[in-house]
Amino acid sequence: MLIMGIEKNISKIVSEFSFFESWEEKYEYLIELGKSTPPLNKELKNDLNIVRGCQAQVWLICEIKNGKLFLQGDSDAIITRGLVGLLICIFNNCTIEEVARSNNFFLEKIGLSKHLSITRSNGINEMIKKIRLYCSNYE
Amino acid sequence: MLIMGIEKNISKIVSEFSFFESWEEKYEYLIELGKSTPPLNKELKNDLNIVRGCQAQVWLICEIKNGKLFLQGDSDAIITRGLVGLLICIFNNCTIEEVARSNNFFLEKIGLSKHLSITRSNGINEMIKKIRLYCSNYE
Amino acid sequence: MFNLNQIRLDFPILNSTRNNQPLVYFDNAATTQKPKIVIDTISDFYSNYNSNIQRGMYFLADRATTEFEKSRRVVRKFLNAQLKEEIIFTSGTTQSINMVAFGFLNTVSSAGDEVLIGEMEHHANIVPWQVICDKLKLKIVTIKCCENGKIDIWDLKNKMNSKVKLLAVQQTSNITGHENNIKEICNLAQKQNIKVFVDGAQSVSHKPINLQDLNCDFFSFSGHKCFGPTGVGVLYGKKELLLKMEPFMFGGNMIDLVSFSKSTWGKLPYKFEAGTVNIAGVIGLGAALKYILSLGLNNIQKQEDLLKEKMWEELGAAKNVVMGLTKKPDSPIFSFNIKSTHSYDVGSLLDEMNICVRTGHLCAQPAIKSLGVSGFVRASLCFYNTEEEVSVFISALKRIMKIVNNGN
Amino acid sequence: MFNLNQIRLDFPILNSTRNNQPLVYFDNAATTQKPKIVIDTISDFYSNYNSNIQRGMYFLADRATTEFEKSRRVVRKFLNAQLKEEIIFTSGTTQSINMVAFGFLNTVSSAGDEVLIGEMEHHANIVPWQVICDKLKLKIVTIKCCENGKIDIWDLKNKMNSKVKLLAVQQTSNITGHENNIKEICNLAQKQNIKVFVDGAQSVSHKPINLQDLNCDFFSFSGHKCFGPTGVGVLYGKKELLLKMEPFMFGGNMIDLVSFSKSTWGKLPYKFEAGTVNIAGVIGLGAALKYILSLGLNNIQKQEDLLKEKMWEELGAAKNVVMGLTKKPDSPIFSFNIKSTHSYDVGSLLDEMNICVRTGHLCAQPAIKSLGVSGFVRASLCFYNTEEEVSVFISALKRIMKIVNNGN
Ligand SMILES: Cc1ncc(COP(=O)(O)O)c(C=O)c1O
Ligand SMILES: Cc1ncc(COP(=O)(O)O)c(C=O)c1O
Repeated sequence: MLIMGIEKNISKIVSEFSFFESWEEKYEYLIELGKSTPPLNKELKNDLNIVRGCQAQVWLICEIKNGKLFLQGDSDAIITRGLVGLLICIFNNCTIEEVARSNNFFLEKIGLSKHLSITRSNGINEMIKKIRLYCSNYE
Repeated sequence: MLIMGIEKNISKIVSEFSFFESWEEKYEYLIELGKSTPPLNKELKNDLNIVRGCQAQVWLICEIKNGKLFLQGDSDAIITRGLVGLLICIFNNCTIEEVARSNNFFLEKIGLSKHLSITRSNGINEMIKKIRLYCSNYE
Repeated sequence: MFNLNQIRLDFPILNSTRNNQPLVYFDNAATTQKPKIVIDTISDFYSNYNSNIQRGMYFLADRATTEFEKSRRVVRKFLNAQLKEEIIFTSGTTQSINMVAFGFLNTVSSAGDEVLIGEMEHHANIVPWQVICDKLKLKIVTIKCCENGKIDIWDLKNKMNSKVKLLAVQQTSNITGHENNIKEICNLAQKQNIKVFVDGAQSVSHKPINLQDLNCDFFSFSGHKCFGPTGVGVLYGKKELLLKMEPFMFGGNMIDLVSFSKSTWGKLPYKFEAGTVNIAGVIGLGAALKYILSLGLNNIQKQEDLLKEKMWEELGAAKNVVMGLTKKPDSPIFSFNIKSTHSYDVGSLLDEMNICVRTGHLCAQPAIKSLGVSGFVRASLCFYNTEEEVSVFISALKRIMKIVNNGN
Repeated sequence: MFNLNQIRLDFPILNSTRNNQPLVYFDNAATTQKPKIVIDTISDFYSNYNSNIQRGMYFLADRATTEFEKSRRVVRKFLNAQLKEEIIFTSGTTQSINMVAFGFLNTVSSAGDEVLIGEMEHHANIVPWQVICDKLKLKIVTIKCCENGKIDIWDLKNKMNSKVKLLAVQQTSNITGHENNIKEICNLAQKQNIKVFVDGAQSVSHKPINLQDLNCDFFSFSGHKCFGPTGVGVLYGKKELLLKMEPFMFGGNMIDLVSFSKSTWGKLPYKFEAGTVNIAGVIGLGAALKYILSLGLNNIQKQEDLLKEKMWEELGAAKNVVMGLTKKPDSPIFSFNIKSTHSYDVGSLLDEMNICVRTGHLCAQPAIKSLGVSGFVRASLCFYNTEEEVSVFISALKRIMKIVNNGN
């Protein structure tokens, strides 16, 4: 089987997370990632791009160029912003087929599912759903 | 202290009940009492005389003659009819003061409270309430 | 294998005695007893992860929310509903019916329209419809029941017309134990665009329910009648109907946005779950349904059939017993009277022998009236009852006849 | 004597840990933890005398009914209401409010009339009034709150006039912990014949309530917020008003007579308790209130005052903490933000340290807006919390500030 872009991205992230010994370090990394994610322009933070079901506000923009996904996003909470950054690292530049067929296991692999799967309060599932839905509409 | 009519009646009933060794005997006595209680005329079984809160229908008529209570009553269930008979034995011919100041302890004394205090299904409390209320209105 | 002795050990109360007499609990149609797993699940929630749900960011809230939503999945599976969001948690059947009456009926009807109701329904499936029909100026038309206690299909067909917008009917009667053919009824109704509300309060504990097969529009039941906790129930509705339906209660959780100028409702199913719901109850209900599934509804039915046959035969053979109906029930629910004896007297004396039955109008005054009596003694059995208990019950009735007539 | 260590042993969950960190439960305004006596009371009901209530003739039903009605007496005493039948069991505060909104308001108002609501109310005390006012063509007028978070009495006086029929107001705010002077408010309102509905969801666990002294017309609270079970609550109403009020739900138990031509309602309080209510919940609530009374609300207040002082002082002294209000709360509820940090981030990181708080709009979007923020971190304490936990909490906040700003 061919190793796809998405799997490469995930294993890169997984290996980075594997260095962290405490939850603080993980969050510091996420926050770092959040701070380095380019912010969205104000006019893009609109109702069309909003992701529902998050306690913090999250905006996510998916675009397809040459059959590949390009993500942008932002949030008013820094951890959520970090999550957006994480999703960008994982999904950006992947083919729509890869994305549509991806699953959420990577969250478990990086030891974040436990911390981040808080039902309905945290939008990471909603974000991934939105991304996948977008791609499967193009398939 | 003077032994009042009501107390005499109660101790008579209590002593009768004390002979019974099983619940069957008690109920047989009650049923006997029910059968020997003169039935009410049909036209007296009206909404005015009905006692609410009983699963069986119960009618009760209170009258005062010379400051003394006279009770009549009926029910379509034979045990309830026995209870009406019991109340007649206890309250009939007693002064309104006695009745108004009486309490429900006699039920305990004859070992019936346990069997008959079933909340809201059994109207004995409602019956006694009605009797007492009637008398206290005359006091 | 269905090991009855083993199963009875699951229910703490079944092993109790009073005055040295074992408990014979034949009031299962009023409420069922609870297996230990349900009681323990509730204690576990309160002892180990009690918290409010859905808005908390912390571990306990996450766990409580997860278990709560797991129950929704269990209910969906139990009923074979299509979608999780079609399952709404309520406080019980009564609330479920009120929700549909006050939130849905007005979306499909206008003054002059009609609502059909079976004549044998429980008060809960009559009074809400009465009140809303009065408000909306709709007419209630009652459907006759056959001598077997089921909806008379001919009468139903006759009364279905374009004015009829909804039919409210029970699956199993709490008086006669007879079961309506819901699939056939829904089939007929759908042809005329009539929505069908099914009161499943008495069926869920006795037989498998397959909503996608029955194809009814709404279905409801109570937790406490299927081995679960009190204060919790379920309303199922087809998604497209729930989307149209207005909420019954307003408050926290069910909203999306609130301002003094305007508020908007949240998504399904939350739009119908205002305020803090019975979290422990919902989680306990999940445990109850899983328990039923673990026993197997087919096994349950087999055991209940045994009890039913024995009761039917022995009650029928007992002198002076007058059955409510002359046809054998579908579920082991038996309403009867002892000749010239009030149901109150029978109930009182049975209680002396630690036997629990219900007596009186059984929350269905019109049905009782239609059967021409003023009340019944009802013995309602379920899978944990035994054939021996049936024998004890029959002997008790004979003893009562003796006591009541002794004075004659 | 109030022995805190001993008392904490009454609450199984308080002695739990996660990742070797003890639980710090500061989300008591969302729901409180349950003492063992409440959990055991519920198990005891299900294990030993589970049955439906009020209609059964047998021993179990009698015992369940007796315990159920005992709870009503406990609630009456707890609130010092005048009459037992003024106490109605509901599924929670949210249902209680909906009942008054949909069953009572129309009996005292007509199109064009007004309803007053505090601007800091919980959604549950806003949305039902909005919906019914919209239906009845009444106007909602909001009452400003002072900078101490309480109803502005001047604004209230200004807005009271002969068109105003009802005022809906909370006793204690779930955001600021501030307490309105209900007695004064009722006094003012009564002079103008305005009925007062009091949302007591946040006050009952913190201070003695004396309804005959407060003299409000309606009062409600939830069991789960005062150490009792989920899915149960109370509505108190003055008898003469409850007699006028229409039932909110219809079904079994609440009726007197039912026929297809007409049905009539039962007596108070049963008229408002349709169907099988949360029997275990009601009995458990009785146990919870008895537990509170056994500790003594004065002792509870003393302990909470200690916690409040410490929190107020240390939170106030912490750099970068922005309090929701600049006045010390009446009950130990603290809403705040950490400068330039989203409440979501704070909540997530506190969870890592096994500290439970609520974050976000706290089910009171208009209130949050009126305070000029998009959300809060809310730490709500109660008597079983310790001063040590307050220290742990403050250190945790400082640690969070470091984590969040580290990358800067
Ligand atoms: C057929 C039927 N419908 C509705 C109900 C009402 O259920 P609940 O009291 O749990 O709301 C019952 C139970 O008494 C019933 O037997
Ligand atoms: C002030 C206030 N009112 C009403 C409610 C609603 O209570 P429940 O969700 O128990 O119905 C709450 C609880 O969130 C509250 O804090």
